[in-house]
Amino acid sequence: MRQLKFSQALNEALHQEMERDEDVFVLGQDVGKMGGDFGVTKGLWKKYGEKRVIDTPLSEAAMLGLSNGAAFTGLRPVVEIMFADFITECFDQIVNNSAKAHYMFAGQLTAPIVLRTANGGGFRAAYHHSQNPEAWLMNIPGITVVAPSTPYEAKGLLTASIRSENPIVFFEHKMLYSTSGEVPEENYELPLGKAKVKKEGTDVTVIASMKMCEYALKAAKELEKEEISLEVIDPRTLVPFDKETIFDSVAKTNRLVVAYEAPKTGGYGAEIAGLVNDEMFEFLKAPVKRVASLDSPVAFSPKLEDHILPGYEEVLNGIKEVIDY
Amino acid sequence: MRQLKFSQALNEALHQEMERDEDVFVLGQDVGKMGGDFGVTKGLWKKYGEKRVIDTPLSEAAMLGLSNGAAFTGLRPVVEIMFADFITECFDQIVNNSAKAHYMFAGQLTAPIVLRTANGGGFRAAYHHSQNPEAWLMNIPGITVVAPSTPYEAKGLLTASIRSENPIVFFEHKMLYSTSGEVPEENYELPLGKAKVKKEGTDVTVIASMKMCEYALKAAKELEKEEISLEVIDPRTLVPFDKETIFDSVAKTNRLVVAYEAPKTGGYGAEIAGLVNDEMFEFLKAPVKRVASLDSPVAFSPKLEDHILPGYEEVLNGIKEVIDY
Amino acid sequence: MGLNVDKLKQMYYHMNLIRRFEEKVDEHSKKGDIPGFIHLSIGQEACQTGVMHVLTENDYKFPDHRSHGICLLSGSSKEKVMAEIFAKKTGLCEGKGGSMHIADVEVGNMGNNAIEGSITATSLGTAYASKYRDEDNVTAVFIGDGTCGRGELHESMNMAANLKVPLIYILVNNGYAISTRAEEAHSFPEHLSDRAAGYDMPSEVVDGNDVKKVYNAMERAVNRARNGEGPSMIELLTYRWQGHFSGDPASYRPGNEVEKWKEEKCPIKNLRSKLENKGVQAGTLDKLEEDALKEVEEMVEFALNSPEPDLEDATKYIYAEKYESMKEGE
Amino acid sequence: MGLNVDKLKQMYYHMNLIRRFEEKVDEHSKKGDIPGFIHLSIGQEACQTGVMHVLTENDYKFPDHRSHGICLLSGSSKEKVMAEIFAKKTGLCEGKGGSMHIADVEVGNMGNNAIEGSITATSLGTAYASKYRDEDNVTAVFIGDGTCGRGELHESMNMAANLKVPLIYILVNNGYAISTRAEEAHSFPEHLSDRAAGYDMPSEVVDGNDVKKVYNAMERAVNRARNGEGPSMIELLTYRWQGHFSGDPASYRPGNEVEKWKEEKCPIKNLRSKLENKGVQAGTLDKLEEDALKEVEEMVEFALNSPEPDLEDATKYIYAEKYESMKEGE
Ligand SMILES: Cc1ncc(C[n+]2csc(CCOP(=O)(O)OP(=O)(O)O)c2C)c(N)n1
Ligand SMILES: Cc1ncc(C[n+]2csc(CCOP(=O)(O)OP(=O)(O)O)c2C)c(N)n1
Ligand SMILES: [Mg+2]
Ligand SMILES: [Mg+2]
Repeated sequence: MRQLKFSQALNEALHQEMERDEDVFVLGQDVGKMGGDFGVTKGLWKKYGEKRVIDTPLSEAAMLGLSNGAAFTGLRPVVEIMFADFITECFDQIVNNSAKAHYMFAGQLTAPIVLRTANGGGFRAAYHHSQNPEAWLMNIPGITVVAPSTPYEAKGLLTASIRSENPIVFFEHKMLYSTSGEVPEENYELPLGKAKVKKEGTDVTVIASMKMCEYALKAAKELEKEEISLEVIDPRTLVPFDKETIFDSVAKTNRLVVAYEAPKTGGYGAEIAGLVNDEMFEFLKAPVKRVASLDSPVAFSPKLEDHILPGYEEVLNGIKEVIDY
Repeated sequence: MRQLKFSQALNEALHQEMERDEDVFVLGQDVGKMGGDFGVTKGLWKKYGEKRVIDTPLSEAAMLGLSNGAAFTGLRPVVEIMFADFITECFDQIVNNSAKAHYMFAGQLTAPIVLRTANGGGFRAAYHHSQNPEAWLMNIPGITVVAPSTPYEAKGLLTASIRSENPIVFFEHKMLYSTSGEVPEENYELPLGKAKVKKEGTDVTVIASMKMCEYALKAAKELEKEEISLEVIDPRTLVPFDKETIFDSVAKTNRLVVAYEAPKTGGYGAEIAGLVNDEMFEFLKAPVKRVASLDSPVAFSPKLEDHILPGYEEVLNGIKEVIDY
Repeated sequence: MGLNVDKLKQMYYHMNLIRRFEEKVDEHSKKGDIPGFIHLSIGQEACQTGVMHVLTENDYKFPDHRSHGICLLSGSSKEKVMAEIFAKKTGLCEGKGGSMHIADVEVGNMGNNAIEGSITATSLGTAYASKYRDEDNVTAVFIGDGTCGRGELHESMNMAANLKVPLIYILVNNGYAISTRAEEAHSFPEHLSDRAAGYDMPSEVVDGNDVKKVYNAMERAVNRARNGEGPSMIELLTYRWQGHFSGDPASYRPGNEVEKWKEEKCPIKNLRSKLENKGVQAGTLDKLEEDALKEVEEMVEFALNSPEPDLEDATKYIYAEKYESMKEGE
Repeated sequence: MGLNVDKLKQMYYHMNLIRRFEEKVDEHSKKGDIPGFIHLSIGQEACQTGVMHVLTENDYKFPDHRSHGICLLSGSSKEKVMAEIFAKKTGLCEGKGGSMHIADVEVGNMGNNAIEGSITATSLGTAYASKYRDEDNVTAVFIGDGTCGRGELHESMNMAANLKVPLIYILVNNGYAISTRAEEAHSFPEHLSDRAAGYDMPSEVVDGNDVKKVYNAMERAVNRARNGEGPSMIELLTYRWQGHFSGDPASYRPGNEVEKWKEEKCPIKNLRSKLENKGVQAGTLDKLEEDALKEVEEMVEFALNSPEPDLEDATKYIYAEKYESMKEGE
């Protein structure tokens, strides 16, 4: 099948959805003429004009506000926040408006926005261009957080997100943009709220999304040599996540590793560890291991950054620890 | 000993610290002439004048910015954000500036600010005046989150927070403001980063802060009748929290309940459950039970609000569940 | 469209309706029938009435926290407005919203939001939607003087003017943000709305206690917006008679400031004398006042007699669309 | 303080120093010696030089993301500026900060921050500290035209003017925010800085490629601030010759726009011909240029030869004060 880059897959989803539904429009800094900082919105402005592709000023709060208000009327805004670190600038609109509007107005309106944003480290850009802020969004009922790890999923999940009635924060790990993979040409949706077993196995379950998923799959290959069988699950939707798939897997393997790139304390894996402890207590033969970043900001120096962030080695070692427990 | 209300204890801490150290100043909406929305800054403006007590406009981001910048020069700003829900409006300054400044500039400056804010439900004020946003702050290395549960602690912890070199978010549960308790007249500090065993016990550990601590202590009394002995721990500092005290207790009781008022998923207790699962796995005789809010926004109707938020009954039942496991 | 006597009489009725509504809400808030805290608009009825008479149910409205009058005049079932404030199942938002979060999307009330100023950002979106769909409805967003401190207002005005969307900022300047006077915490040349010029946006300052002037200024702004000439700001100078919320003693206000406003600038008295000058009988006006009271009393009856929400609805509407993996109730 | 020839020669040296610095940084960024992405100020040297020559080490400076020139002229050890950009242990922030997060508190460089506009809020605090302590130092904060979209700027200007703090907004208008021209995404009357009037704040627009004009405007603003007359904004009209970051092809720029600016408005050529007109020998000026290059080459040497940070420092400085309960390294 045809190969596309992750960023091209996202771009194709946008093209196809804008073609399919004229209520879909795109806004963000430099998404028009320039096609986006990472090229994800290329060609849209030329094809659909400035009504449907808005180059905004540096006004993250207003960009989200505009998106929410337009969504309230039934439009389908896709708003690009250039780096995920900048959601701090529009956090109120996400938390107090997008996530709550449907509930507080008793279902009278929905906020079907998609906030696309580039997260993650490894880009050598330090504190304000490297964070993985999914944990900030985990304690906010009403929000959906989606995070693809391959070009195929990037296209299918973005398509589903645009079509969803829910407000969605869509993370694009910036170190994945140039990865390649098979992507069908026709448009398609992948289910939201559903995890994907990327590799079946029997000995240890590894939950890993985005960049971490690659490490987990690599570790699975490596450990096969030692006849250890990993089950690798990509949650795909981080919030609300698919408990069933996780529970089924842990019921089988009795061992769980959660890998995530954000700081360990209070991160994504905390909830999974807490939940599995609670609901799968009798199944666990070892404590749930979290492989994550040091509890530190992301320093500029590549040497320090690589030390702070979890890589393949850390994932592999974390898995071994759980096996050896 | 003399009794003070929670809000008066806070007020006394501010008076004494402003008296002691002329670098301490206060800013916020209506903190001056009016003495604050909950009366916590009463009398300061009259005594210290508008240089040290600033009535600000509705500009949460600038208020935090001003605080950070002033703190960089060695001043000690105490900034009141009227309701904790509004930290969404200054989230960038907290996350990307207060929390990181010391680290990213390699220790050249510190951001010794105290952000005081009223959190929590039960006030019948719904979505934007009721949240418990501590979980939003748990994945941000560098920040300290403090939360007293009695007037005595309110004064001692606020005093310590003002004197600390670290940026601190200080939660004041709004349903505690009018509770009373013994408070010494002289100024005193209570240690940050240190949990407090509020009641010793042997059968179940209950971790509970702010309003939940009251419920836990009440449950302890109730269960004494059934000869069940609870150990109640108030973390006092939610981030970074005192693992040792918690681990010591769980080593003894082998059973843990974490009670918190925020939505259950991704809340404060997720990290504690995850951590205890990881480091105290062999000690646990039952899964860590989390008693928390439903995963829902806080509705306006008191009937619904009371249903959504955890109360004494829920705490008691949660504890019984762990005992009966 | 001129303001003939009939229209003015209708406005007179509406201003009385708001006044009575607020008085009743104040009463029942203090009695404990209404949960939470409540912001009243007594003294500001001309602002709400003048503005709302220009708008239709097709226009998008974003009320602020001092919202009751706006909700009442949007075209909603008025008793459902009252029931919402009483946290009843029969309320516009089934008792989930309350005074600070009332929407009625059918009639273009897009909901208020208790994070002050955030609706200035949200309202960009409905205004953009009108432009997007080439419809001629406009969006009106209400803010107070204190709310002018918020960064979102700046972002909104800059984008609104750049995108030339049909958005009208109704700046209800009642002189105070809780206890803080506008000039104590803000810096501006003569008027707060002079800032509109910095965005190349027209603005007007009018007496907010003169319903005709409010109406006319609003009409000009709406006409500009409907003609594709973009956003504007109108600043309405007024005063709230009560404290910030029902029960606030408002001791921060100097001497006889309130009394002066009550005596010299009551928007209802003001309109009444105008109508009398135009030859409307005192009896006719008295009758309108009585009718208003009666209508409000019926709303209170309705609210008091309505049931509370059902517990099983507590977790309804959290997600607009449920995922397959979600269990019931989530 | 006038601008005599000696001072102008010093400025000439500094502008060359910045130019050479940026060229070297560009080179080593493209080579891969410098991690991350880098924003260059070639073409904008007069803005940075003119402003910095008015300020002293006691004044607080908040550079923006296009910061190198500001850092160089703050009084810091210049090789440590370079080493920081190279992520070296010998850098001003021990390699932890990099181009977008360089501070040198000793000389009043309070650090830049890669969340555009957030320093407009932070800078309120240092300016307030000067007022608080009754000191006569001022704060200068740098922002670009694109950053004028941020709500924090509005909040900052409103509060700064209300509190009358000694804060100067240096609006470096180079016409673009990445690919987006100011007039494409913003709405303003003639100039972006005209908005200052809405806060009752003085502003000036000057040719940002004429270092004398920049200096003089800055001097006026600083004098106002030191005299307790509060904040002002100066808008410097200029142009960046490079793309947004080192490596950006900048194909969004029309035709020969860059060439025109290079030929007609080079700030260095401009000052050179002024100095020559004042009788300074070409040889003297050439020598200054050579010296600048040499100085920069030494900085690069220093940076290249410096060690990387130590791994054990990765978790240093997370908390300024450690709690008893913390284990080592946390
Ligand atoms: C972002 C935010 N900050 C602060 C508050 C608390 N608050 C509610 S109303 C108000 C005063 C608003 O004043 P103004 O805009 O003049 O409206 P008014 O109450 O006078 O009608 C304040 C400070 C809030 N709700 N939201
Ligand atoms: C809050 C925020 N939004 C967006 C960005 C991404 N970004 C970095 S620089 C820039 C353009 C800034 O333009 P301008 O202020 O004119 O400065 P210039 O680059 O022209 O010097 C953008 C959009 C950011 N860093 N921070
Ligand atoms: Mg007001
Ligand atoms: Mg620019």
